[in-house]
Amino acid sequence: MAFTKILIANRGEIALRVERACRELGIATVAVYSDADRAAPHVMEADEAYRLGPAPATESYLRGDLILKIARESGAQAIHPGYGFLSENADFALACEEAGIKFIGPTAQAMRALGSKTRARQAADKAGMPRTPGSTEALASLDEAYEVAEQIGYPVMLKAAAGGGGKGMRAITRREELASAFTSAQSEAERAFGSGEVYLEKLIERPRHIEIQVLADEHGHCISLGERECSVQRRHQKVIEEAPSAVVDEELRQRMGEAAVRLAQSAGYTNAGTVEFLLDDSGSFYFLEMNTRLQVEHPVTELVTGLDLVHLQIHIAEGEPLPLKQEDVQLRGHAIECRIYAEDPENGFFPSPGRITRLLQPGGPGIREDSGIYEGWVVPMDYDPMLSKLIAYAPTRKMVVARMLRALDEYVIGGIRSNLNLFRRILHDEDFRAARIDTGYLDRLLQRDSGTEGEASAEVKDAAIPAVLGAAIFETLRGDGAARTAGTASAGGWKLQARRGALRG
Amino acid sequence: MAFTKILIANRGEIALRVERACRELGIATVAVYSDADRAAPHVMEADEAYRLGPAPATESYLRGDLILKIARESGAQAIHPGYGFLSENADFALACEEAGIKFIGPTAQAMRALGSKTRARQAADKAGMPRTPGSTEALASLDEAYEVAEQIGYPVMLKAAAGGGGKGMRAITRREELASAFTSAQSEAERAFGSGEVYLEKLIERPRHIEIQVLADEHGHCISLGERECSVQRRHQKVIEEAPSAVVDEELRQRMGEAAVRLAQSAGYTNAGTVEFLLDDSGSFYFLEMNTRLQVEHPVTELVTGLDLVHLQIHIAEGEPLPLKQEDVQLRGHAIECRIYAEDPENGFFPSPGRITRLLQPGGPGIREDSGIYEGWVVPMDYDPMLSKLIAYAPTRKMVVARMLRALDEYVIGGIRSNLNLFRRILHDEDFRAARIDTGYLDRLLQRDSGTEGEASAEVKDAAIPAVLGAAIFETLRGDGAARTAGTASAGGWKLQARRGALRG
Amino acid sequence: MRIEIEMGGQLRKVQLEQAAENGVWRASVDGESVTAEARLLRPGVLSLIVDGRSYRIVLEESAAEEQVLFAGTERMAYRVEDPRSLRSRRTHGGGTDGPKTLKASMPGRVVRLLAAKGETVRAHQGIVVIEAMKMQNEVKSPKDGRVTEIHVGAGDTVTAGDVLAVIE
Amino acid sequence: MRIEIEMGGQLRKVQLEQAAENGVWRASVDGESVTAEARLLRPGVLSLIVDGRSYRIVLEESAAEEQVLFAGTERMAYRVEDPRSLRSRRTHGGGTDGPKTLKASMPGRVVRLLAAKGETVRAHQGIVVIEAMKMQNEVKSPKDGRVTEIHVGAGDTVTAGDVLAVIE
Repeated sequence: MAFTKILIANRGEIALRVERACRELGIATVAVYSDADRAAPHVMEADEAYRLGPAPATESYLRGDLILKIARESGAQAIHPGYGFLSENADFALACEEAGIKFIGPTAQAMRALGSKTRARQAADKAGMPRTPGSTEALASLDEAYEVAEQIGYPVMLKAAAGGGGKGMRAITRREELASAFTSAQSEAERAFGSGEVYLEKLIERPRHIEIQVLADEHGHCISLGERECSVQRRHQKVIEEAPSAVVDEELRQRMGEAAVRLAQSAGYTNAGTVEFLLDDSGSFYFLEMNTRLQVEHPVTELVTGLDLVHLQIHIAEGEPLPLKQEDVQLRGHAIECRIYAEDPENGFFPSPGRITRLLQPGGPGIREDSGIYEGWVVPMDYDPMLSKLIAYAPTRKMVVARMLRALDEYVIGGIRSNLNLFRRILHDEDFRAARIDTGYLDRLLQRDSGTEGEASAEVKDAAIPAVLGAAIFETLRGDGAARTAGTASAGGWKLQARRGALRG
Repeated sequence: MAFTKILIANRGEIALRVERACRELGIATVAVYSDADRAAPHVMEADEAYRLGPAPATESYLRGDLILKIARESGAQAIHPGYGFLSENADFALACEEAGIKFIGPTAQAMRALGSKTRARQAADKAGMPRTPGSTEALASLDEAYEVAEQIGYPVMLKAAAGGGGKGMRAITRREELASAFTSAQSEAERAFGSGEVYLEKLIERPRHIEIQVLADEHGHCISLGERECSVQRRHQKVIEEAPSAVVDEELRQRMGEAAVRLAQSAGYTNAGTVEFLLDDSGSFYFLEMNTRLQVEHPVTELVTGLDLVHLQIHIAEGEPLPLKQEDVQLRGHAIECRIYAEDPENGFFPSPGRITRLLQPGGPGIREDSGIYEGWVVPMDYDPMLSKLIAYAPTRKMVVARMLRALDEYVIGGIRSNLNLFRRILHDEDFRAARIDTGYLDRLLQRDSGTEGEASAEVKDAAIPAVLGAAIFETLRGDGAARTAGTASAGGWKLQARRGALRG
Repeated sequence: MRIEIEMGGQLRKVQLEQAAENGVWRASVDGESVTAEARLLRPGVLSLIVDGRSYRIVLEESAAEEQVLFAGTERMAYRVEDPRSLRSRRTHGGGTDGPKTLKASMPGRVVRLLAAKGETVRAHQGIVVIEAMKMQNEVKSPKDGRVTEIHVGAGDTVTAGDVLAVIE
Repeated sequence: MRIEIEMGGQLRKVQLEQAAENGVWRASVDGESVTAEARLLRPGVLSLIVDGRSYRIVLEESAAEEQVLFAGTERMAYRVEDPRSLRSRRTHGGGTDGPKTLKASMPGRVVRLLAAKGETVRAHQGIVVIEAMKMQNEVKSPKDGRVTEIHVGAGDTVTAGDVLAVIE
């Protein structure tokens, strides 16, 4: 069935990104919003927009019941969940099915089979796919934990089956640490996810995080679209992603891709999904988990494959067969993504909500921005601090790093703090440039650099005189209010006009 | 020699685009500007900037002597001429050579050999490349013109050898028209180019304009990067360009590419260049002329090849060999470019310089903008009315047209008139969508549509109530100045603040 | 507040009132009741929701009597007839009788004059040639008459709205 | 015009004068003469050319005493010490003696209080926990002392700069 109207059950850049895809496909869009988001771009750019409730997600974007009601009343045939919020909620997917509204993603059944980490590990075994050694079911007791740990050997990792974002996760290097870690991980998981189920796996040292994008239609076809390298993480949160990985060759890509496709097919998976792996020094890869939705970092795959994943998601949900075969997937060039956050890296990564008083965005060759902000937008304190995704494409890794740095130099966000400078630091770092990265890389860089922050760079000294002059000129203009209003034609008397005229020429 | 500093002898979007490339390559940039361009983006984004003179191009961007002086004094090793202005001026290229400053383009000699249309036609013959039947030298007399015309058969085309932009060009369908056309074309060419040299060629009916991008290094290697379809023209000026052409298959692409490479090599051509062809109904192609510079429409080639032409231009000028061979060139997907002009299509395409009071620019997947404007920029009356180039990429032609329409819907330019709506009209036209286009297509569309302009579209009627409401709300807010200043935090008293607070929530 | 707005050749009577809630306006347009939810995102950019439908209304800044806005992608000129508005008190254009001023429709440079002071001219006859962006445009007489004043000479720079000549 | 600007820990004396030409400023910074060519492209965005070098100076809008600008990509905080400026007349922070106010450094919701009114606290001890964007942050005491005032309670929404408590 071809959709004529889709409801987007999300906010921010991803809501806008899905709206753009719908518009390109001639499909009308329905936006939903909380009180904090009435002035958000995804509301204005949609064809229809309906209020959900107050700012907290539990009263708005997590209200599946309200969202389904709006979908029904507005006549939307499908719901795109984006990422986060309800995107991996099997109950919501099921409620959509029952309401006769297509959930753009896998079935509730496939989501359940792959959403729990322990069940996904069982599925991996069935699909004959390498995973980290360890348990595939919840640990029944501390004794069982000791037993498994001895079997696979320390160091080990305790993880919550329902986990995400590093919660309920503990690295254990020696037997003595296991008992207390077991108790605390269980209770943390219970609090965070409503399930205290934890399991043990072998800790892979200095692994890379490599993930495979898969697409499966409802006719049994499934393909992989190459890998993404997501090793640059802070506290298990991805910061920079790229495609392809500098260490994955064609042969490894094929093996990982085949494993990912096997897993997806074994669970009857449909639509877009991502199979995450750890890759160790020796080039062995281990299944980590599956994300049963579109990922934040999907654009890097789009740039190297030339495909549009959201278009494909919609076509698949409409019941269309995949328009391409595995051998039609061509990878070309290199892409990189920076997740721009409202946070202050120089101050413990404190979040920094508030009004964006100044915004200069980059453009030009090889630059894509998936943004959910504008000058004047008040970044709400209620959600994830992601402002925008800056994505660059170039023929080689070296050139895409240079291009991203160029774009970062053009970027200014004023009024709130952002992590723009963090990206500059990483992209200038020799280890990053040589692709010597693993999931611990960024934490090491941050620790190393914290010692050298006192030194002013040559660039700062260079800019000192113009900066002081600029401040003095702004101050002079501020006296008559011109600094703030000189760009509009409406303000003030002739004296002010004359002064501004001189400035603007 | 690796350059460390490059002067960009141009303005607008192309100056900014070259600066971005330099920054990506770690090369410092020197901008030059006229008095009309002091506040232009290319000035602020450069590392150094120097004034050339008053607004008229003859006193600024065409002052080769001044530009060379600035290059020498600032220590630039090379000059990138962009397009237009001095880019095809062989005397300037020679002056650069003599001053020991590298001109990023072909040698003066190659430029002379291919810059004159008659000499280029001779070169085409030498390279064994099809061209339109007709003379290859200036017509010495009207008698000779009659003779050539009889030989090739009417209709014929009179053209200025030094021509461009449709000047000195006459289509002649019958013998009786030749005499007066000959005299007027000669004098027009004399006035426009300082040379009255004209020649005759067979008029190709309803041709497509297809051009081949070539790149040649200084070591004898030359490759072609596929074609661009530029048939959507108004008065011989390109309006929309795309790559690939819907009617060029792999075999034809290869034949045209080989012909273009042969021509370039026969003249010892180096750097980027474009060989223009006419393609007739039967699939035969004829050499038209060669543009010895980077073209406005180069981005569509960049998007389908994944390459960066300005990077490659700079590498070639540095003496590097081409980093890829013909067989490495992979075309993928479809790209389209709209040239956004400050002109009023509803009013005879009158130019529309002035202040841009409002600017909303599109973004997101598959959208690139090479822009030279910002909100508040005063578009000078002294130059070409091009504001920006909007370029879209997608897997198929159908999808890239939909994507461009989506981006055009996001675009708002206020304060001056633009041709944004013209693109919407073209991209919705059935003939364009079916790729039934030739160089006369747009003029026919404009004539056809002028009859139906009175009808209001359904969309307008839809928007009437919200538009009236919006006007009323703006007017209410205007009373206290809030409509203009509500985005800044500085304005006015508490009463105004309260009202605005209500609006902004 | 009552406002009359002329848009697309129609005069619409609008009654507008801000409700207690944030950004909600109760309005009637030609007697039809409408509730609109409005947010000014930044100066001149309004997000409007009417009956669940979302609109982007963008005001083009102008000091002129005729305002322009974009409703979505539609460019619409309008004139406010609010009696309280200063702007509407200015005299409107008037008929075809009486003296008519010839105004520049865009900034540019005067290239040449096609008629001299005192000359009799016909409607649509070119009077002044202005050049901008490499294009020349003729400003034409709005009516049959006589050129009584000429305010510019060749080489002068003009901006949009400048009076070039008067035809009586 | 004379202005004193504190930037990067240095106090710079600036003498500034607009020359007759468009946008040209003659200045001296700590006695060194500089000629700058400036254009305000739009509010808060300044294109500055000094000795042929081109700079983009972007002012972050703020009502606070400390201003922030970006010179290229460098974020720089500064304070204007111009005696004519109203803002500098406000009392500055002062030393470590006397009462100290504890301010919210960002908008958020108060999750809980870690000290009660009257309690003795140590420097760097957490006093109030604020949550924003799924992260919790402790606002810490600037000195050893006693909590004499508490202005917020759990569940309250605060904005940056709000006084949370006073430590004496």
